[in-house]
Amino acid sequence: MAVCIAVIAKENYPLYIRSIPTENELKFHYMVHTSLDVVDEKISALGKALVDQRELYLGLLYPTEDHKVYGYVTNSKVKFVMVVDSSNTALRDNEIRSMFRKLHNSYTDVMCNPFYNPGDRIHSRAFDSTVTSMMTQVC
Amino acid sequence: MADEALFLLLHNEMVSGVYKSAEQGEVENGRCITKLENMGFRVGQGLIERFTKDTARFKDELDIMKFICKDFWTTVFKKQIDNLRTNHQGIYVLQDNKFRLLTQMSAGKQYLEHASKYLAFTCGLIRGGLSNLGIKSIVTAEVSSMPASKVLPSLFPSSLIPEIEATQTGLIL
Amino acid sequence: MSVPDYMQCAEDHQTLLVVVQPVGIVSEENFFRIYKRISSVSQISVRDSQRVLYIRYRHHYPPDNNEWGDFQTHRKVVGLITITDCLAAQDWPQTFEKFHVQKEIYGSTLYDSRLFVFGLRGEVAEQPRTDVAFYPDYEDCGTVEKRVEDFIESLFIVLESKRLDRATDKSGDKIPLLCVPFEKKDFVGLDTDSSMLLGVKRHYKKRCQGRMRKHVGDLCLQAGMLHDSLVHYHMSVELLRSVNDFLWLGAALEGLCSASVISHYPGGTGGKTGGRRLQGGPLPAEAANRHRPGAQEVLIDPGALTTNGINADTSAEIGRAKNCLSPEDIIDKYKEAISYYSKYKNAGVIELEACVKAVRVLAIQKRSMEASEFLQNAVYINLRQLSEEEKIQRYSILSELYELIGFRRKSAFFKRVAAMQCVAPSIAEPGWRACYKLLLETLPGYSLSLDPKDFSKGTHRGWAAVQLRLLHELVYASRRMGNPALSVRHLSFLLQTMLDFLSDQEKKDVTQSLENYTSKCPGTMEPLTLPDGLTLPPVPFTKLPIVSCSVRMSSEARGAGAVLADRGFSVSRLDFQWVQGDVCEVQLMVYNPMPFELRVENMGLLTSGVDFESLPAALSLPAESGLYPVTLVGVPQTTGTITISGYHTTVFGVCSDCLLDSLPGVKTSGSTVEVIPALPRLQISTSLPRSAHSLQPACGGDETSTNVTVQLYNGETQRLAIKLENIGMQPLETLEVTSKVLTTKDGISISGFPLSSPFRQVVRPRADSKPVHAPESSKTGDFSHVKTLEAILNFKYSGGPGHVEGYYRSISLGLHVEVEPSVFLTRVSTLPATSTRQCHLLLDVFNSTEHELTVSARHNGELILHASECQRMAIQVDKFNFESLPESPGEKGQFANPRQLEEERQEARGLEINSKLDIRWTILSLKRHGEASVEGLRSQLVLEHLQLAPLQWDVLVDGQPCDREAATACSVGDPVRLEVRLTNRSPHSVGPFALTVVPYQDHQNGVHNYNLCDLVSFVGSSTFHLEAVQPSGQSACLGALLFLYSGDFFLHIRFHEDSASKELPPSWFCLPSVHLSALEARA
Amino acid sequence: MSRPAQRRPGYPKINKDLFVLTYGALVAQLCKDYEKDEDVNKYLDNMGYSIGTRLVEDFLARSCVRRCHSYSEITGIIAQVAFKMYLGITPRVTCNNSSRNEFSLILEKNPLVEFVEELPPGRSALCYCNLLCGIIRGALEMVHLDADVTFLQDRLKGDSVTEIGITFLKKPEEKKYRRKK
Repeated sequence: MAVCIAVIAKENYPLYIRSIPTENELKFHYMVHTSLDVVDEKISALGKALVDQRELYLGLLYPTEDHKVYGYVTNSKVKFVMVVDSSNTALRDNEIRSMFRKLHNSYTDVMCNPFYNPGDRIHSRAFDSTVTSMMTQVC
Repeated sequence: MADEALFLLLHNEMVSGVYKSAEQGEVENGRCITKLENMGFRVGQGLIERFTKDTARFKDELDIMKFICKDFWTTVFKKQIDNLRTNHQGIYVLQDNKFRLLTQMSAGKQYLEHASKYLAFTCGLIRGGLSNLGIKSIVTAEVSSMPASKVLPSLFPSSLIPEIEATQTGLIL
Repeated sequence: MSVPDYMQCAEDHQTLLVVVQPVGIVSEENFFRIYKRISSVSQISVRDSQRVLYIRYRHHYPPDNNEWGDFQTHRKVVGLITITDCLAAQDWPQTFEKFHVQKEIYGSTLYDSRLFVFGLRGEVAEQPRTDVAFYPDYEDCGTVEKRVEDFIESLFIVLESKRLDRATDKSGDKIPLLCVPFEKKDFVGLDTDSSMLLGVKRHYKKRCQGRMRKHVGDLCLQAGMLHDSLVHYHMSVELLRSVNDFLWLGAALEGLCSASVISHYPGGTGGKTGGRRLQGGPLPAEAANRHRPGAQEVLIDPGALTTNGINADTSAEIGRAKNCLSPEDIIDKYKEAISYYSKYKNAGVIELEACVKAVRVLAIQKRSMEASEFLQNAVYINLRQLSEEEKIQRYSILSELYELIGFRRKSAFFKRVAAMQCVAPSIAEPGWRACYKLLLETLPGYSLSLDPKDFSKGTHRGWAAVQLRLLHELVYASRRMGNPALSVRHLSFLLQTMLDFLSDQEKKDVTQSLENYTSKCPGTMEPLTLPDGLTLPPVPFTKLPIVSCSVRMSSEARGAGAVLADRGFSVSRLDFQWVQGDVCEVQLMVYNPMPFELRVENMGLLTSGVDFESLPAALSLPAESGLYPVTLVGVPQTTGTITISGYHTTVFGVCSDCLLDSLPGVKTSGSTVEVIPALPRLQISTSLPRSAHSLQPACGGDETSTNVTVQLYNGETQRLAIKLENIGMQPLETLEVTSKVLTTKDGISISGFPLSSPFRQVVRPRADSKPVHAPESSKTGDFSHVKTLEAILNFKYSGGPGHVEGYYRSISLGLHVEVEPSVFLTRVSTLPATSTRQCHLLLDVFNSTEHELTVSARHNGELILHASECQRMAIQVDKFNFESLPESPGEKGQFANPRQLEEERQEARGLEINSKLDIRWTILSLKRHGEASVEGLRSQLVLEHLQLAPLQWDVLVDGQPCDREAATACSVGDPVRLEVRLTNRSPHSVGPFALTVVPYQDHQNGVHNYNLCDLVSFVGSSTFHLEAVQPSGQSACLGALLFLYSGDFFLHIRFHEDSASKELPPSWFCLPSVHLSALEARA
Repeated sequence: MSRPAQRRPGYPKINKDLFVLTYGALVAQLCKDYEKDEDVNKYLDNMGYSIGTRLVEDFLARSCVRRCHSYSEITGIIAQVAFKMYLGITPRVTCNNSSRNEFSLILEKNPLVEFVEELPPGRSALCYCNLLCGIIRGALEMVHLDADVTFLQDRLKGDSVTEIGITFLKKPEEKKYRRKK
């Protein structure tokens, strides 16, 4: 289960960021923000030379003392960043991967909403509930 | 799957509607084209987001263009682009010999000047798709005067050159 | 080994460490002057060989680091240079003593040392010594560099000898075991000779050899023999690996890496400008501050880390020493080495430094991901409790390194941590300046600019939460720095740019504290320049309040009316101008985005081009107010073209100049207005009260400045006095009055007031002329219907300088008249009167008001009419003669439009009749009175009877005209003279006529007795003859008759039926009947 | 427009998303162009009308529906055949009055609004799918059946279902006309 989930625009500003309310929100903002360095590196041409995997899922971006930060990038260069408790060993790569997929699907629906302007912050009940489900129920 | 007839009618109505409202108000043709183009753009953004959901990350621009010609076109218009050419300078020419949004227009001279109206939406569609994939581009379309053979569109992702002026490129097979 | 040197890089492995220190009291300035000169000697090429020596200078070096000298020889202090002031010869001995004490500190490792003495003169200074150099003072010491070079030469000799006897150590079995400090105790009392199992012994021996090989490798590297060192390192790796001597294996591997890096990247990895190829080595200044400890060390010159001048091109290295590692291998070996180090808690610093070195290499190889992994690892190496300064240093280095590998966000993150560290509560005197400076450096990392212009377009897209935090920290830091202006600027910026992201509570708090700050230090529009040159642009509050939609400018304050330009101005210019000396206004629509009342002070216009006296306004907008009009006023003092570029405000104690073109919500970007010379200004007032009632849109363009509304009864007269007052400074020189009547709802259109002389009109405009026309509307027949009339009086005036330039002002007065019906003549008929000159008019008068009214005609009694009552009134009137009007029907043909002609004629007659009859009505209860119209009289029939016949007949008896009831008396027996006169008023000649006089008696019983031959006899004939009469000619015929008896007689004058008479209408031949009474003559 | 000549057997389909998104983009654009919801609704209805007048040919050409004898039959065909053919859904049909000329199409799911979560703020009066009403009205008119077609309920407006009301204006016996979309 994730403690923080963020959607980052192509231009690297947050479209959506939510963390488990009990925790220090700002901390996660910093965490996600810095993780973008790694994301950039991973999707940049240089990065590709390093790891030639063209999967949307970027895997673990970096670990911190008590968290793991995972990344995912859509073909439209929108990034999803997910922070999970490193204590939470139940989460294998595959679970994370599938969570990102769910997130991506939900995001796609948001994109298809005619009344949503791409690039604006995401205000969507459907998306919220998807995120909530990932932050609460252990997958 | 939705029925084509309905979509074609809707598209035609959008075109004529935009031009009708143009008569009372902004008269310049350009504005109407832009309006259609913008609608197409927005649709393109949405579609590409859906269609690329399960594809691997694109290697490069050409990779993307191929996707547009094959998968994208097939999903949208149920047929591939008939011919893709590029000068490797960021100019690509896509050719569709049986473009769905025109096939029901009677062939012949008189539709030629109307053609641009019926291509604006699709140009937007492509531009929107590309821009969502991070490629800024200018998309223009042209129709060869030969009946039943439509060329669409010449498009210019500004990958190497920031902004390339649109040049009309029409080929007939 | 506790103090890490974060600046370490692979190249440092080849350097000799020399410590330069002062003894006694040496001023810091002097010390560093010398230190710089010394450290400029950073490389020496060894005599007769290509080998080069590199020197690392330090002015501080923790001795316990020195103890690791065997482990990595570049950590060993091999040289000491002490600098001292010694002014008097007698001080010399103990100065020299101090020098020796100083040597003791590093004594165990020193190859050689020097003492530089300054200020000493005399024979002591003369004595030539190798270990001491005397200089009279800090200026005069040209040979310092030379001395240092010699010194290094001597170091080299020692180094070289050590290398040689270690390298060629034939007493293989007797190799000492090199140790790091924390190993020592483990090997204490270990008998290396006997009593040792063979295996153990061989094992131990290998360990000794391995470590020694590694040591020799170090020496070779230092001695400039790269290839040899590689060989030695390789061998030692073999040996140590076989015996799992991990710590030293790590060292050997790292040695290998260092050597390889040096051969691969001649430019150096430390980013020290130049590197080997360039002479001169590290820039003195840089060298100095690189090694100064403490908080200042935090602020590393980023230049020290730039990777410029480095080419990672490995192709050149191909074919280089085969033992040299490939770039990839280098990283792998570093990894391996570090993994071994990490097994030993006490080797934390070694591990940390190794990580840093590896990162620098990776940075050059542009392999950021791996670099970040090394850094990640470095972050988690925890050494013993670090001092605050060390922490700061550590974080800033991490930041720099992340910067180095292009992780700008991570870099910013650590920089911010470092910044916070600078002011950690545990620190004695917090370094707020350092903190603030570091925070500023993090801005790019958080892609935050401090220029509000970058936020002007649309909604801000960024890491609001993080940026907000950063701004708050900047505000706080700058305040603690004691720079309130700065904190105000930052806080204003926060409020202006982050408004959308602030919660209501935060909005309150932020503005609260902003007001606190500004109470001491108001916010200005001045750019703030920081000591380090950074400039903070001003932050105008364009969102407090938000100005939206277009800016409307009105021509000026109420009442004065619009300005007109005479001749030659384009319409657009005509549109409107401002007038010098007048109060001019600009209206903005604003709203308050704040959840509380917003007080805006000193809000005024920003203008250019013309001296403009702005009259600032203060307003307070309710919480989240909707659009709210604000009018900014001012007075242009001179003429010309004025440009309104924006407005200024003071909100929360911050002054803002907001330019219109920088406002997203506003279309107009700075509008220009023509200011014309001063003009007089008229104020209009009327005898009637103003009415809110504005004229119907019909009046379109010219907006009326004043309106009056009157209710009138049909036929009533209302006087309206209009007072024009010049309230301006300029004299009124011309005034023109024009009037315009607007078509009313009822379609009554009035062909304008007949206004001729303006001034007369100003005094008394013919407001009364309207009711005269009003009755036309009664043709609709609906009496009760109220008609409305609207008209505009327009006064165009000018004077003063404006007049000279041909400008005018116009002011207008709107008249709104409601006409209620009063009395109507429903029926009109006539009766002949006795006199042929007169007739009786019978009028049925209808009172269509709800009031009792009295009607009177000229010399007639009044008639009282109750509400909507109808009565008949009879008026005797003298007949009219409408001379001027051509009569004969025959002529009508030649008029272009007969009907129109007829209309006119009717019109004229109506007026004449009106004035003659002068029928007036009065409503006593309302004290209202007016004329009644005589519409009814216009019917042809009535006119027939009302007008005099064109042939005027008069009969005279004895010269007396008789046209009366009363009989004319005459005496029996006397002849009575009878004269018939004809006046021809018709345009044609008439006659000749013949007429006969027939006398008769009326018996009052209907019997007329004509048989009077014996009672009356004619003198001469009874038939008269009249000549033809020219137009307006006259003629008469005379006769006489004689009454034989007394009595009453009548004369009937008959015309002969002849052509002359026939062709004329009979009504032309009405003669008065003649009544005579003959009386007996008295004797 | 849709001349039977051009109809290839196996009537061509296009991607549903293309249709749905295009319609969405259209409505969004209209909301930009017109401030009043009524205007947008009217525009959509008119647009639908002229689509309907053409679509009906296509429909008659393709669906070999036989002549209908009652309004309920017609409504049934609209629901089962037409909606299925063009939108791939079959609404439930209910009759609302005794004179059997008022019917309702009840759409449990509606592809048009697949991605529309809610009406944008200040657009509460917007009939997002008003095009459908126009289409039905237009089509009916082409077969000489005047009808009022309006939304009675709308999920987007918080109703539980989406309901299109059809009221035929002529008496049943008068109309002798046959099938229609």
